[in-house]
Amino acid sequence: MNWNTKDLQNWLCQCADRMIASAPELNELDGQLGDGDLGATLEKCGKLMQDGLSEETDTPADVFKVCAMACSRASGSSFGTLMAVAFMTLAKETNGKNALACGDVEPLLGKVLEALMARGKASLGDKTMLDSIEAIRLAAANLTESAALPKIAVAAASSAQEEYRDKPNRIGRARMFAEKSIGLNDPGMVAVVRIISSGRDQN
Amino acid sequence: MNWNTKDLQNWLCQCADRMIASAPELNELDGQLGDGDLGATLEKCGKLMQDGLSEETDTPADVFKVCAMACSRASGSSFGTLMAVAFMTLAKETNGKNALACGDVEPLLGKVLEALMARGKASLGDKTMLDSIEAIRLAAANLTESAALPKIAVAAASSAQEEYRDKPNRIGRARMFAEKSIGLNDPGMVAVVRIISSGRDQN
Amino acid sequence: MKKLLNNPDDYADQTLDGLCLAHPEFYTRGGESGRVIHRTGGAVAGKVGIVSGGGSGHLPVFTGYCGEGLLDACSIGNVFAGPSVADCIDAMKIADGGAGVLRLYGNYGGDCMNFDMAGEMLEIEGLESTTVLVADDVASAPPEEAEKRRGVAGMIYAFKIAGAKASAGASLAEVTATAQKAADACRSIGVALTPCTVPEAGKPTFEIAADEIEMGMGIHGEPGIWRGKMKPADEVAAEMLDRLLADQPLENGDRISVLVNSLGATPHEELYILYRYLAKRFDDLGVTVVMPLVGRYATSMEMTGASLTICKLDSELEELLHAPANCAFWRIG
Amino acid sequence: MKKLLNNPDDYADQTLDGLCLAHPEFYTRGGESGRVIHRTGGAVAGKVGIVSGGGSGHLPVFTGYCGEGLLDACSIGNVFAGPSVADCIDAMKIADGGAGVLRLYGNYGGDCMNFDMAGEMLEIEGLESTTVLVADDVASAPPEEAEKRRGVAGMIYAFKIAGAKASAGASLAEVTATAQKAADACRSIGVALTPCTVPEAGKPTFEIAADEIEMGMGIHGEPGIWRGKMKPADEVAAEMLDRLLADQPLENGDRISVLVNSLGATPHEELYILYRYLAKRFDDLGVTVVMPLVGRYATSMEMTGASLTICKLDSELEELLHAPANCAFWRIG
Ligand SMILES: Nc1ncnc2c1ncn2[C@@H]1O[C@H](COP(=O)(O)OP(=O)(O)O)[C@@H](O)[C@H]1O
Ligand SMILES: Nc1ncnc2c1ncn2[C@@H]1O[C@H](COP(=O)(O)OP(=O)(O)O)[C@@H](O)[C@H]1O
Ligand SMILES: [Mg+2]
Ligand SMILES: [Mg+2]
Ligand SMILES: [Mg+2]
Ligand SMILES: [Mg+2]
Repeated sequence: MNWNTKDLQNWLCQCADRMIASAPELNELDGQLGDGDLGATLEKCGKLMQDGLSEETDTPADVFKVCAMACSRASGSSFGTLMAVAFMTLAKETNGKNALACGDVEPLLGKVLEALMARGKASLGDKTMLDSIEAIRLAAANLTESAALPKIAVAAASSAQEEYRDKPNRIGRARMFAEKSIGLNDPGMVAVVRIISSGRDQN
Repeated sequence: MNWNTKDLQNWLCQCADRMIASAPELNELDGQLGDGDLGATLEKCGKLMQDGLSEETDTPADVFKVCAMACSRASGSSFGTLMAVAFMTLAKETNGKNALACGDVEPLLGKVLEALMARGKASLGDKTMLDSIEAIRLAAANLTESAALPKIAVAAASSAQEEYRDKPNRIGRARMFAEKSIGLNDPGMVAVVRIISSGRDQN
Repeated sequence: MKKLLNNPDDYADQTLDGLCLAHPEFYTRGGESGRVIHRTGGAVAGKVGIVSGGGSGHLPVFTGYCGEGLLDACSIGNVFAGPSVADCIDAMKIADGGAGVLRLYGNYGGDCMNFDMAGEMLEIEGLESTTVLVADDVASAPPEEAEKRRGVAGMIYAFKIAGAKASAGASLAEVTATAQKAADACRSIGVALTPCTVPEAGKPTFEIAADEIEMGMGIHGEPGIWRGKMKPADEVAAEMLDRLLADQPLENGDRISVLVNSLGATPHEELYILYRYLAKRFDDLGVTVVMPLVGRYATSMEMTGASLTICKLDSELEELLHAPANCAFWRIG
Repeated sequence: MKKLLNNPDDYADQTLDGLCLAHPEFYTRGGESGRVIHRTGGAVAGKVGIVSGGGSGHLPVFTGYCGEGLLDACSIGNVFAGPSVADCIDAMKIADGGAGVLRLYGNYGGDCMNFDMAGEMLEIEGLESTTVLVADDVASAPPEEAEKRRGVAGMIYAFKIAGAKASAGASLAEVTATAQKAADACRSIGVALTPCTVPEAGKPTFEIAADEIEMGMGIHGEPGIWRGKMKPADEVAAEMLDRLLADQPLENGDRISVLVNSLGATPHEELYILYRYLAKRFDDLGVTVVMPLVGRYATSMEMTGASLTICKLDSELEELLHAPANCAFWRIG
């Protein structure tokens, strides 16, 4: 089974809802090591995405472009920009397609990671949202059933978050408190889990 | 008996010593209501007076002029300037005399008070050093024996200080805290007592 | 005491040293005690000299305003303490270009005594001089006793306008009259949030609770009109403006200059937040604001708070306000 | 939180409103979000545009330096938070006079991402642009990792010099090369005494004991080199200077400019006390100081502390530093 434009639009609308809903928790988390604005950033991104997604769109690339534009207007905080970069990459890479297939997920996430690393200058292992995406990419490598993706992705992102909890942050604001960050979840990694988790996925 | 130039010079040197010696106490006192610089001001005046008085001088007017110049260089605080004004007035009023007599004291202090009031815009009763000088002036009205002056003056200044303690300050920095000043000695009035008191006078 | 200083007793002198080292083209130390700062180059022959002075700790006031089209010399005391009579004498001598000297300074008892005495002593030597006191702080006395008011940030308008008048070649009487008109045109009020520390004292000048402010407090911590809970900036600005307007009403068509001044620590950001509100109010009143000044023009070291000054202009004052002036802290034209 | 503000969320916007109301001859708000401040009058046709940007709370940085011979536009985030990609795009479009745009800003991860992304997005539309990062804070990384250093007060030299080069009609490549040379010529270090409060957060960015200072702390409270007891100003200045000299040695005959900058609350008096010491040291080294700057050029609201920047000059940089420039906070020529 494939994801068509409408499927993506619906899914991203749900993600936007969850971005808004998890704002207080993520502000709090980011406040422990960073500047406490991750939730506010996601809330703004979520609202602007909803605005953008309320218009008709033709192709998956258009859907991603709308989200990229929304996130680029959201705020100057890293996570918003990284989301904009990710969506922009997806828009470029899906140009010309009418739907995405299971086999597209892993290579697309690879391209997204490349773009995020080029833009943000972080590496895998730095304890950032990159490590969550990498975990999802690996888990999605043998994906054959599109309906299975959410569950697989949440499981992968959650275990990455667990795995990195006791490591130090090596980039971003939290790097300044590298020692203090040991034992604390990276806010961006938690954000990834929240954004992709529906109540159902988490069961 | 009279006071000649030498007598005045010696007496003012002793005053200068006492100005320096009482500095800590007067800083403390001034600090309770004012800016805590009365002692420092007197110390500076005292030192500059000693410098000036170490040179030979011919007449009482010259002695007073030296002291006026010393005090005008001391600092910007009120008491130093008021002393400069007082000495300048004495210099003007004693011009041409070779010695001062008992009968000169009361009218000279009257002139000094006039000048201080013109310059400082305070009135008698405002709880300032003016009230101490006025008390001395009154006590010196019937002076016939020059050796008696110190004792009379200290007694007069001390009782003025007592009398005003429970009144509010009506001028200068302490005016800002008029209510708080009730029950506290005016630092300038205490200064007058200290400057003119030798150990002997106080008995 | 969290200050970048050496021996507290050297605070004023080391400040003046640094000022003159950093800006030798503007400032030079002079006077027997070194407590006079004057325009580099000294008195301008034939020009009325203008001297000011007071305590240290108020930069750019006073010394910072020595310069072309501004002041000629200042006598400077320790922090919040006046200059000595001798320093005032030296400042006047240095500022004297042969056309007389105006003493233009804030209305504080001690400073008045010292400047007056200096004036009288120089009179004997034949130096003609006059006095204009700046008494702009409406919080320090009611209108009936306006002559008792303290001088605060409004003095910078008086400096600017008197300086321009003197530069234009006016006589001592004319400069004095115009300086008096400028001083009379100014009304100010301050609000303090946190105190500052006089270095020699080592502890804060006053205490104020963490959630309180004091409306009308003086620049040395003199008691104000009320002390109470912190309020939104717009309410603070409204009260300040209303109090100034009550003292000096403005009407449609009036022209004013406005100074939103930080007492030290309050950042430019907050001054602009205040100005934003005030600009709207002036607009509603039909009053035109000329050359608004927003920044640190008269401070109390690291005190937190702000003052508002309105200078009501007539055509002479407005023209003189725009005349060229130049010092390290203020440049016009 | 002792600040003169209204709703903390409106802090940045109300500041920008006040800035533009007070100085309409210099500053105008623009961009879809209103978070771009540009020179009134817009892009200068045929001139290379220069944009900068970053968080609010650093006035005069960044917006205050829009003006003739300086920057053309800035994109501005909330306090200590970067501008959005969209604001960066808008700033670049507004600054574009047809000769390309230089992005000149401090080296902070988020800002780099956003400006780079904006640049790439506009490249597609045919707008040519380049980047120069200011990374002058020696406390933030060792010399081997100099490219990781944060940008602090040194950026104002880069603004001034790049602005002068662009005004002189240089090409984008030339302006970029000169801006890079200026950025490379700067070394800075800061010392913090007390924190500041981000309005939206409502509590101080960091805590520091009453008798302690932190050498090398960043302008947002980033950890420094050491934290310890307060020291005399001359010792603090000596350490700051020595650390800068260790990174960029100076020798007899060198020409430099020096910026002694207040982080906000530290008053001019203390800056001059520091400068007094530094001037002597430069004199002893045989180094000539050109146009020393002492004041508030790059702040963190009401943070107490100071930074020292040395900009080592060659003849080109020195000439450009002296070229005319004009904004509400800085005027040369
Ligand atoms: N350079 C980077 N590359 C990848 N991820 C990053 C980077 N910087 C920050 N992140 C992620 O973003 C999260 C913080 O997001 P946000 O609060 O928006 O950033 P900021 O520090 O700019 O306020 C971090 O927890 C981390 O997962
Ligand atoms: N205007 C005045 N007239 C007369 N005496 C005054 C006046 N002002 C102050 N004094 C006296 O001087 C004393 C304070 O002296 P000092 O500390 O030198 O003054 P300041 O308040 O300028 O620091 C007061 O206690 C008072 O006795
Ligand atoms: Mg954050
Ligand atoms: Mg952020
Ligand atoms: Mg006193
Ligand atoms: Mg005093």
